[in-house]
Formats: sequence, C-alpha cells, structure tokens
Amino acid sequence: MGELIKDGLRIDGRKPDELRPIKIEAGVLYRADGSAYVEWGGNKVLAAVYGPRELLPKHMQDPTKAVVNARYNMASFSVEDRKRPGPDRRSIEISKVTSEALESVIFTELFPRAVIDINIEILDAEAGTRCAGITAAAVALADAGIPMRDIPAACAAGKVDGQVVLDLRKEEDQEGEADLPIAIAPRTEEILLLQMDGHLTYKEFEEALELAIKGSKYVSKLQKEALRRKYKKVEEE
Amino acid sequence: MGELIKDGLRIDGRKPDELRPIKIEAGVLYRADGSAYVEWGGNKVLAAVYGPRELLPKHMQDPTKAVVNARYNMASFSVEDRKRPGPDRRSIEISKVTSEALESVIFTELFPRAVIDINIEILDAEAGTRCAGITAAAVALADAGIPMRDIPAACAAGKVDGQVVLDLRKEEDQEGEADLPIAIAPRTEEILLLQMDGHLTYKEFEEALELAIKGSKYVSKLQKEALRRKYKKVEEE
Amino acid sequence: MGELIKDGLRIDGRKPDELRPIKIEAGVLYRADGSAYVEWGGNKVLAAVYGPRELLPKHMQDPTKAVVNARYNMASFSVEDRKRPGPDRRSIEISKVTSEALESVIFTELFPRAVIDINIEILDAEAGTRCAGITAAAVALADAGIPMRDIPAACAAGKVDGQVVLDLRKEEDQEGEADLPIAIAPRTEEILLLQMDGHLTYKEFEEALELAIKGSKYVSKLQKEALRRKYKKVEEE
Amino acid sequence: MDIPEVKRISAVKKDYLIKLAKQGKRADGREFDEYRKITIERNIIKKAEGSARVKIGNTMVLAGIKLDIGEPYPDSPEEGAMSTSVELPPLASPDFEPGPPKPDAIEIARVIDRGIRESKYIKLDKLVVEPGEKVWIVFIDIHVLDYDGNLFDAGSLAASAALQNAVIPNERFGLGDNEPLPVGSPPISCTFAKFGNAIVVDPGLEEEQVAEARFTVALDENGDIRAMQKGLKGRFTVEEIKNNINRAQIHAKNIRKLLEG
Amino acid sequence: MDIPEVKRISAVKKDYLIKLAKQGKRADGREFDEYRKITIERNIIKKAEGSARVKIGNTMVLAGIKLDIGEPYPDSPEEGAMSTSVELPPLASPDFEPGPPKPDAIEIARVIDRGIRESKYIKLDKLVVEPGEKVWIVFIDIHVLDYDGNLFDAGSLAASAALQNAVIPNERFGLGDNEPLPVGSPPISCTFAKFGNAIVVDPGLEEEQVAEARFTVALDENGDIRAMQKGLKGRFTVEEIKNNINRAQIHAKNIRKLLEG
Amino acid sequence: MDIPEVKRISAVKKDYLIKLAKQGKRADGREFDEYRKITIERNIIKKAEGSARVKIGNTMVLAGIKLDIGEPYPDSPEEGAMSTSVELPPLASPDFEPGPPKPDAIEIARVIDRGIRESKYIKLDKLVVEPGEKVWIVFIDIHVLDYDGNLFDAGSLAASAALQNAVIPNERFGLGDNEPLPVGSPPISCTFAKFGNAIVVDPGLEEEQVAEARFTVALDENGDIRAMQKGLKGRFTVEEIKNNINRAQIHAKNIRKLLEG
Repeated sequence: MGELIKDGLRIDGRKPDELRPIKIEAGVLYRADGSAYVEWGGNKVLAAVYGPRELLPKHMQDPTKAVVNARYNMASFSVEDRKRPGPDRRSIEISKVTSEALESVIFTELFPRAVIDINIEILDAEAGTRCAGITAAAVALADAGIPMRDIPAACAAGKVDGQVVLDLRKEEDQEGEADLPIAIAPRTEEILLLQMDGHLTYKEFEEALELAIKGSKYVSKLQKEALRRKYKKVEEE
Repeated sequence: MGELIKDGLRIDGRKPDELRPIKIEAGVLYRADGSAYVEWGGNKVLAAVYGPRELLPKHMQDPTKAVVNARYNMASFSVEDRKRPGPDRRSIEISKVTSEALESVIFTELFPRAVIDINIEILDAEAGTRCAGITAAAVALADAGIPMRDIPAACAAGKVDGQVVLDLRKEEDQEGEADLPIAIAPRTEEILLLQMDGHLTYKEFEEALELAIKGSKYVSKLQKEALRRKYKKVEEE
Repeated sequence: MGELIKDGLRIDGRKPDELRPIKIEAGVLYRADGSAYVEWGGNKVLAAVYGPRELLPKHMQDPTKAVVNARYNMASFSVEDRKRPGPDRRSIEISKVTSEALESVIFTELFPRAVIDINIEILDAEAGTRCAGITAAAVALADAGIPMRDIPAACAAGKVDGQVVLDLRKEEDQEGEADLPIAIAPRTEEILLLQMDGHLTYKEFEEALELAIKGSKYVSKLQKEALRRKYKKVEEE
Repeated sequence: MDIPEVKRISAVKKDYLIKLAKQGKRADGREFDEYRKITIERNIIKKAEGSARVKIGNTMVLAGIKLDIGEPYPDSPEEGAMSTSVELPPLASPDFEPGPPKPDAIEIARVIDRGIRESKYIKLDKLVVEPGEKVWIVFIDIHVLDYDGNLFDAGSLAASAALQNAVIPNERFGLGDNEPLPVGSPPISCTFAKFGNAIVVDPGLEEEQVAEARFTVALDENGDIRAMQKGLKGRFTVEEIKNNINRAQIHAKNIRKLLEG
Repeated sequence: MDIPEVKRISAVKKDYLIKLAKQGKRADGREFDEYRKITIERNIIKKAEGSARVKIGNTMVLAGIKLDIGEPYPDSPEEGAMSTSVELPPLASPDFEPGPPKPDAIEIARVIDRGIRESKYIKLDKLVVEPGEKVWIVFIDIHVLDYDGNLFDAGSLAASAALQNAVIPNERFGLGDNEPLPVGSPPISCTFAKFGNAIVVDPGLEEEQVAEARFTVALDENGDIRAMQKGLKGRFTVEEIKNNINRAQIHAKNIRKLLEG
Repeated sequence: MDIPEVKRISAVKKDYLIKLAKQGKRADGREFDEYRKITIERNIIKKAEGSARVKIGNTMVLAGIKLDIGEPYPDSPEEGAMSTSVELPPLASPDFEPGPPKPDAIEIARVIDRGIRESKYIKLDKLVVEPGEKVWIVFIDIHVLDYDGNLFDAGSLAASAALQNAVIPNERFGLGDNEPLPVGSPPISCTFAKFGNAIVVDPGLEEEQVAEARFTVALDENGDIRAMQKGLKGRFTVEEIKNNINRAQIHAKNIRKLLEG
C-alpha cells in the first residue's frame, strides 16, 4: 500500500483519471477487409476483419443472421515468459466476451448465413490488452464497412492503493485491488462488456464504472479521429 | 496370501459368494430421456440415455439400424489421485465393450439412421465400476423406453487368496489373483460382456463364471425392482 | 576432420561415389493396391499405395485432378530413442515434399475427384530415410499401375571431411558438413525434390548434385529390375 | 450453433416469455426476484477431499475437491494454488457433447474461479508444504449432472459448499493427520438474465435460451463485489447493472444463510 | 462406420459365409479349427532392442521393443514398467486412417498387454536400476503392416517373439554390457469369431467383417487362463465360451511350439 | 484445397501471368530479377528480447525473439538450443485458418531454421549457463501479419534482423546484466517461383498461386550455400537450379547490405 500512488500521482506520473498514451491507426493491412492498429501504453495490438462472407461448413450457418467470430490471440513473444502458440483458457474466454460485445452493435440480420471474422493479435502486452483489442477491432469493423449501430469503445478502471483509478498499467494490475474492464456503445452509454475481479464496495464500483465510461468515451473520440484520417487519406489518394 | 480371507470371511465381513450392498434408482434425472443411479459398495454411478434421435453428421448414419454409443467417464474427483478430465485408454476400451454389450439386446433395427447415446458417469469409484455402469445403463435404457429383448445385468467374480469370490472390492481387486467382469442377458444367461485378467485354472474359471452369473441374476432382480418402484411412483403421481 | 575418410575410403569401406547396398522388392503387401520394400544400408522401408479412389469428404475433392497424398511415418522402434507415435514436424515436412515430388510425375488429371494415398513406413532408420522412402513409394506407384511419365528415383550426396561423397550413412550425416537429398525423373534428369542443409561452396554443390543424380540413376536401374522381377513372377504364376 | 427448426421454436418461445414478462410473470410462476428451490448435500463422494451436490430447481451440479502437491507459481512461492474446471458431460443435457471444454464451460469455470480467488475464500497462504518448493494445489471440479439453467450460481454454490467441508489429505501423502482445508468466507454468486425489458434472477433453461444478456456478480460477506461478468450479445444500461447488484445483495444474504446455516 | 454399399455387400457375404459354415466349411477351405500358416521372423530391426515379424496367412505384423529408463509407478517402486501399443497405419488396409489410435487399436493393445502382464512374461522385478528411483520401461510397439484378419493373435505372437530375444540396452545408457531381457514363459493368444451358429478359430478378414461376436483367450504354459476378452455385439452361451477355451488350449500348445521351438 | 470457382479464376490468372512472362514482364511491372521494396524496422516489441518487422512489398512479417533457460540436448551438452516457428494467423490472409501449424507453416519454419542453424548465425556454444545442465534456448517466433507472397524470404529476413539486436535477458533470470545475443553473419534467403518457362525472384501472392515450382536458397556472407529447398509439384532442370543459385548470389548481396547497413 502506498507504493503505487504518491502525492496523488501514479508510478508513471499519471493522475488517477488519466489514460495512458493511445495511438490508433485505421486501415493498416493490405489483405484484410478492414484493419486497425492500436498502441495503448505498452500494448501493441493489430485487428483485422474479414467478411461478411459465406460461413462454411454450411451446417454452421445461421439462416437469420451473420455469425460474429472474434479471435483474441497473444503472439508468443508479446509477454515476459514466452507463451506457447495456440489458445489458452484465458484467450478463449476473452474471445467469447469480445465476440458478444461486438455482435451487440453489428446489424447481423443483414447478412444471413454469413460470418464476420475479427482477428485480434496482441503483439506487445502490458495490461489492458482486451480493451485495446476491442478498441482496435471496432475500428477495423468500421474500416471494413460493416454496418453498426455504434462503434464500441473500451476502457478499464480499477482500484489501486485504495483509490479508484483509470486504465491500469502492469504494476497496478498485478498489485492493485481491482480491475473493471468495460466496453460501451458510446452514443447510448450502454454496457456491451463488463468483467471485474478484485474487491470493490458498491460505492467504489459506481465510481469506477463512471470513470471507465468516461475513459471509453475519450477512446471513442480517438477511434473516430483515426477513421476520419483514414477516409481523408483515401480521398486524397 | 491369507490376508484377504480370514475364517471364510472377507475383509468387509462378506462371505465368498456375497455381493456388496447395492442400491438402484430409476428415473433420477430431469433432462435425460431415461436415467438411473446405482450405489454399489463404494461406487456411485449415474447413467443417462438420450435417443433414439437422428445421428449427425448424416454420413455417420447406418441406414439399417440405430448406432449404440455408450460413453463411460470417470469424474476427476472419483479416484484417489485426481484424474485429468477426458477419455484415457481404459475409458475408451470400457466404452467400447459396454456399447457392444448393450447393443446386443437393443432392437436397433427399429431405428434406422438414429443414435442411442448412453452416458455413464462414475462419480465415486471403488472397484467394479464397469459392472455398476452397465447395470445403471441398462436401467436407464429401460427407463427411456428403448425396446430391448432383455435388460442386461452385470457382475464380477474373481479370485482372492486362492479362492473364487463374488464382486471384488478395492483391496481384493488390487491384491487378488483374478477379476472376471461379465454382463448377461438374464433370461437366457447369454454372455454379453466378458473380460478377465489374472490367473485362473480352467476349473476356477468355471466356478467363477457360475458365481458371476448368479451375482448378475441377483443384480437383475434389483434392477427390475427399481424400475417397478419408478413406474409405481409415476402412476401414483 | 580426417576421421570419416581414411586413405580415400569411408568408415564402412565405401569409395566416395559408392552407394550402400540396396535391395528393392515390388509387390510385397496383400492388401495394398501397390507396394514395395526397400533395404538401403541400415534402412528398412515399406511403401503402400491405395487408389486412385474417391476422395472423401467431397469438399476436399479437386474436380480437375487427383490429389496425391504421401504420408511418411517412422515406426516408434525405428530409431535409437523410441519415437512417440504420430507425426512430428520433421515427418510433416518430409510428407509434404514427398507428395509434391511424386505428384510431379503422376498423370493426376486422369483421375478428377480422386485421391492417391501413398504410405511410407520407416521400420529401421539409418540416415537417408526420405530418399529410401521416395524410392520405395515410386516402385509402389508403378506396382499399383498408376500412370506416370517416369518413375522417380532418389539419392543423397553430401560433404564429409571436406570431400563430396555419395549417400551418407549415419555417422557421416551427423558429423559431416552437408547433406543434399534429391529425387529426379530419371529419363529427363529433372529435379523433383531437392533439399540441402550444411555448407557447400557453389563448386561443391555442382559436384554433389552431379553425384546425387548419378546415384539416383543407379537407384532407378534397381527399381526397374525389381518391377521386372515382380512382373515375371506374376506371369509365371 | 442453432439449426433452423430450433430457431423457429425459440422465436415463438421468446415472444411468449417476453409477453409474460410484460405482465410481471415468468413461465414457471416465479417472481422476477425469486430463486428456484435450492438444496445442498455435502460429503457425498468418498474419494474426494470434499464434495457437494447442489440443486437449483431441476439443475443439479456436483462439485468435488481434490488436493495434490506441486510446485508453487514463481510469483507466489509462499502460496498454494487453485484450479477450477467445469465439465458439461453429455449426461446432463441433449445439447452437451463430449470433448475438451467448450468456451461456455471455460467461461463458467473462470467466473466461478474469480469469485473464489478474489474473495480469498481458500487461504492459499496456509497451503505451503515447503516454502518455494512444495505447495498444495486445490482442484475444484464442477461436474454438471442435470442442466436446467443457471450453472454459474449452481456451480459456484457447489464449489463453495464442497470447499467448506474439505480436508487436506496429509495422510495420503505421509504428512501426518488430515486437517480441515483452511477457508474464510465464501463468495455468493448471483445471476440475472435479460429478455425484452425484463431482468430476472436465477434464469431457468428456457429463459437462458431466449436471454439477450446475462449478468453475474459474486459478493462477499459484506456485500462487496469480488467478481462480475456480463455475457451474451445484449446490452445493459448503467442503471440496470446497478439494480442487478442491489438485487443480488439481497439474494446473496439468503443463499449465504443456506450455505452457512 | 459402414456406408450403405459396403453394408449391402457385407450382407451378401455374410449369408454366403453362414451358408458355407452350415456345411462345416470356410471360404478359404480351412477347417473351423485350423489356423492359417504362421511364420515368425526375429531380430529384423537393428534399432530395436528386440523385434519380430509374424505372418498369419496374409496378415503381417511387426513388433518392436524399445527400452528406456524412467521412474517406477508409486505403487510398485521395485518393479520396471511396460507399455503396449498397437498402430494401425493406413499402409496396412484401405480402411485404416491416420491419427491417434482408434478404440479398435486400443482394445487390441490392452488385451495383448493383459496377456503379457498377467502371465508375468516380462520379469518386471528384475528391471530395477535404482530401487524407487529408476527402472526400465519396456515399450512394446506393434505395427500392423498387412491386415487380413486376427490382429489379436498376430499382435500377441509378434510381441511375445520380439520380447523373447530382446536385450537390455545397458551400453547405450552407460550401464555396462547389454544383457538379455529377463522373460519367463509367454502367453499364447487364441481368437474365435462367431457368425450364424459357427465359431471358427483365427478369423480371416471376411470372417471378421461378418462376425457377430469375438472371443480371445490368453493361456499360459499350463493352459491356465491369464486374460480373456469377448467383443462385438453378439452373444455367447456359457457352453460356447467353455468350448472356446477348450479348443484354445489345443491351439495354444501348437503355437507355443512354433514360438519356443 | 481449392474449390472449383477458385480453380477457374486461377486458371485464367495463370494463363495471363504466363503470357506476360513470355514477354519478359510481370503483373506488377517488375523485372524477373527484381525484389519488391524491402523495409526493416527493429526493436519494436518491448516484451521480446529482440524483434523486427520486415515488409517486402505488401507482405509484412514480425519476428520476435524470446530466450528461456532449459536443458541442453543430450548430444550437445555444451551448446544452447534454438527453435523456429512460423504462425500464419487468420489476421494475415482470408485463407489462413486458426489451429495448429499446417504443413505450409512448418515447411517455412524448418527451411528458415536450417538457414540460421547451418550458417551458425547464433553462436550456440556461447549460450551455456551451466555446462550439461542449463543452457539458453532461443525461440524465434515469426508472426505473419499481412500475406502477399514470399514468406520464406520475409520470414528469414525478419528472423535475422530480430536476432541481430537481441539481448540475453540475464537480469530477468538473476544472472547479472543483460548482454547482446552473440551472433555471427546472417544467412540471406532468396526465393524463386517458376510458372511456364519463367523463373522470377520474390514471387508475389498471385505468382505464388500459379507457380508450379518454388526454390529457396540461403547463402552465407561468402555466397556459399547453407540451405536449399525445392517446393511444389513442378520440376526444375539442373541448369535452372544452378541459374537460381547464381541469381540468388547477386540478390543476397543487396539484401545483406540492407540488413547490415
């Protein structure tokens, strides 16, 4: 206690409600139908979207809507101790909640029998990869022209040294008291994803949720700027 | 030698031709088409039957009859040292011989292209789980209303301290000289399953087989009582 | 250095351009459509061909030609330290380049939607198994009556103690400086397979390639003799 | 993945359940804030270090605890370890298939695990055999026996009850007499399903099948939050989430009485 | 699983074989109690510690023995270990597929393993390197090369012959000179197939394809029973089982002569 | 495996590319002996001990180096070890599927591995921590990010560049200060594709799709050959192979400048 926040500032000098530096770029890949690159603190994340395209084998198809299939994957060199390639239980869970969060804004009923594949590769990991991944995936979906009711944005809040803070970095995640990653539809502030582990009183939770929503809305602004830069660049070409 | 039988009695006080206490209950599960619960000595076994239902994918179907697919599985906490979930070689073999033993009494030709799934979960294991499993599965099949020419019953005999005995318990199985699990069609006394490992002279085998058949027929009585109790209960409701 | 070649002779007394003893027999299996057995130095290799037959599942079919599917497998007892059953990365690579080398001579366009399965089992391994395997597979293909523009033959050259030599044996492979396995279409001397690891100057490579082709052509002679013996035997029966 | 016919039935069922919900009703006659009957039976598996069978309505779940000795994690050399897994065997539902755990089972296991871990229910610091070398590993295996909805709460409750009466099997490992597994206060899990505008607690199978969104919260003895998980492709407003937690705080107290009673 | 056309052919074939059997005949002219020609070749794989190729008619099986050093099982610290596996590579039959062992291969391996283990053919108590720490593990790998029926007997015989001349590879492990693997008297496996009312020994491929029931017994040098396995969905009467064993006792003597001769 | 429609398009494309090639042209305007633009960025992954992103035209590949401590191989107790793998994630191409590495990825990884290993680029003899007991294992993970042809050269170049600036993470293992990974001179890989009678260097995606044969050679600083691999079902004459190597020797010099520049 008392190690992670000193004089109101966090170990990297941030204020409690301050995000790490975030950089978003849309349309970074040649082959993908849509793509985005996100640097978020020490995280480097690439997302690519393929589809809508026919889902095969056919017996997997849903005749009423497109299947949304997000796959979160960590590169083996993205973490301190080399990760064996392939999905572990953590990746499988994140892939599931990410798929669900993104599907909630996609007009899937426009594409019966189709699949929309969303691939998220964590290239460098430093706490908060699932929020960075969803943020990148949302931009990639927009870049691919997938019709959505809103562009999801994600951000985590947490508790460190007894204080609610925004966007935990590695040491805060490991030694802190709680982590609350969320994803929202920025226009309506509806919750698309919410997970939490740690220890929060109800009051702290209210505070943390409010902070995470504020962070998500700021992230949303950056997403839209990235998409605008991309469109502008395309127009200029 | 001489440790497992003293003064003609076994370590749990049973006579050589005496079964462990057996309790059978039919129709114990809500979702399954048929089910049964068996306590047999220290064994606790649950069996559920689903089907007949269409076998998918279609290329697995047999156009002349139903496929019978029994799956024997040990819960990871059912044994002394935790078992990793998933089938091991022993489970695969038991599933195979159990499927064959049960198929031999089912009128499969009535259900072309169908599958009858039989799931046997060993929840607590103490020697003799395959016989307890077949016994439970047979009751579950009857409970599911699957047409059978007879209701199979199973029981093992073995050799301990040089003597042929019925229904080995754990210490007898581990330190004894032979184990002979069988399953029979009680009406005709035909052999549906027979496995054996250990050391039996031909004479001992004859004696053990006779004992195992006697045991199976007693088990058969308990199965029918359980089914009668179930029907009665249903009628009363 | 200087350990593997003495007085111009290799550790097993061979001259630099001399092959190990090779024995080829065609048509050795009852079930296979074509088969061959090859002993090559300490290697013992069996190859079996099945097909052309319909490729299933159907969505794997190529409507314009047969798929050629070679599978190289080492028996677990074929090597010093027992090999776990199943394909490892080395076997997968060898299976791939072998499939490609053999496909290059087969008139696959005659058999649309079909598969030609080629199974190569290494029963005893002592350096050079991939060449022995291709050599056996080619004879098995001919034995199965698969139409080919030529019967591939394989052989390796290498470098040992600074000298280019033909057909490395185990010690030469492990302590030598380079290994260059090739497969050719003997009539045209075209290269169907070529792999190399080690260290060769361009000049050494030219020399080694020439030697490997010479070796392959001698192997080709043995293959044809084996097939002739087989046909003769069949005629006599 | 759903096949067409199932889809159609499900659409009809959904309309029906939503219509009922508009009248404040549920298909089985329960209130929105009413759990089905919960029963807990303990110590039923002899081979396990601890066990409990929990029924919530027709849902039946069996949790078994096994302990083994292993190496500690490098970053917590002075602590035992725990591992939670959920099996959905084909015995429990016509829709379960054999094979390695599907994403559904993994999600349930991980949410239950977080509830137990974050509430520090198992006193891992008391599970050291030789510091830095040998610690106890607690395996929590949740075996679903009959699936009629709400596996998050049934699984969590079974795990908690099984841990409550578990022993450290010192004897089997030649380490002296068995002793009780040191535990604190269990987390209580409470799950909600949303369909239409209704949010109901303890969803039954049909309610789960039509649900657009799911929310689970694990609360400690003080009503503080230890784990949360939103699931499915639907959305919650902030108010709905807060309401869920407030409702859960009441349910958790009742379930805690059952568990500790 | 069979596809329709195969089914139909198989029904015709079955009728034919049953008709023949009623006249006391088999399709290949053998008596009910006649094995096909058996040949045994030993020591053919240099890299293996022991090996044997067995042919029974057109069925050909190669067994190879490898030894490695490992830890003993906790419940038998003073004994070596053994492991038996059967490979059914696509080389040996158009119906075999690559991939991990199917139930068929596992059943054959486990029945052969029980015969060897229960007859105490390998003297495991003489395979201890350091008591409780290091023992020899004997890997028996049975590789089917040509499948024309009766893999139980061919595999068992190949395993027995390969073990008979195997060595302990002390040299490779820096433990002194190689020495013969200590073995006792091998089990002899004898397999029967039943179709219609006929029960024949050493079933060929076609007989296996139409068989309703299968019975294997492994006998020791005294004719005592060490392992048995009934297979397939057919039934045997008690008399049939007893007859099988009596018939097997005669066959086993002849096969034993081949093996030990 | 190709599906019919893809086949047809591919046949048209093939005709077109072969026709162009007869006129000495390539679809993207390059000469037969012209690489696409190559860029190398280094040290971009903080968590990796070394990293490099290489673009060849639109193909983009990221290589990351991780080191761990493990046991040496029994036959080289005084040497560290290396392991190369290639991931083809579905992110990089609509044709890549998730799951364990397919034969394609394995072949690329093994050819790159041989180039590095045989040119003794990593000085494995300097990676011993405790002789015979503990050595460094160098994991080279090549992650394809955008697939537009020629992964052999892009992957090899990324691996070489990533190794060039990698460190031994002594600090993380409590072994003192980090130090540069000891490396020698890197291998340069050069890949050709043959379609019709044309053989072009650095094939793009479409050229790879129509290619009948592929040839890769890895050259050391002296232009000597360290690894070669012919791929696909087409054939090369001896002269073509020799020409490929001669052409590669020129390309390799240029690429080496880029890498070492």
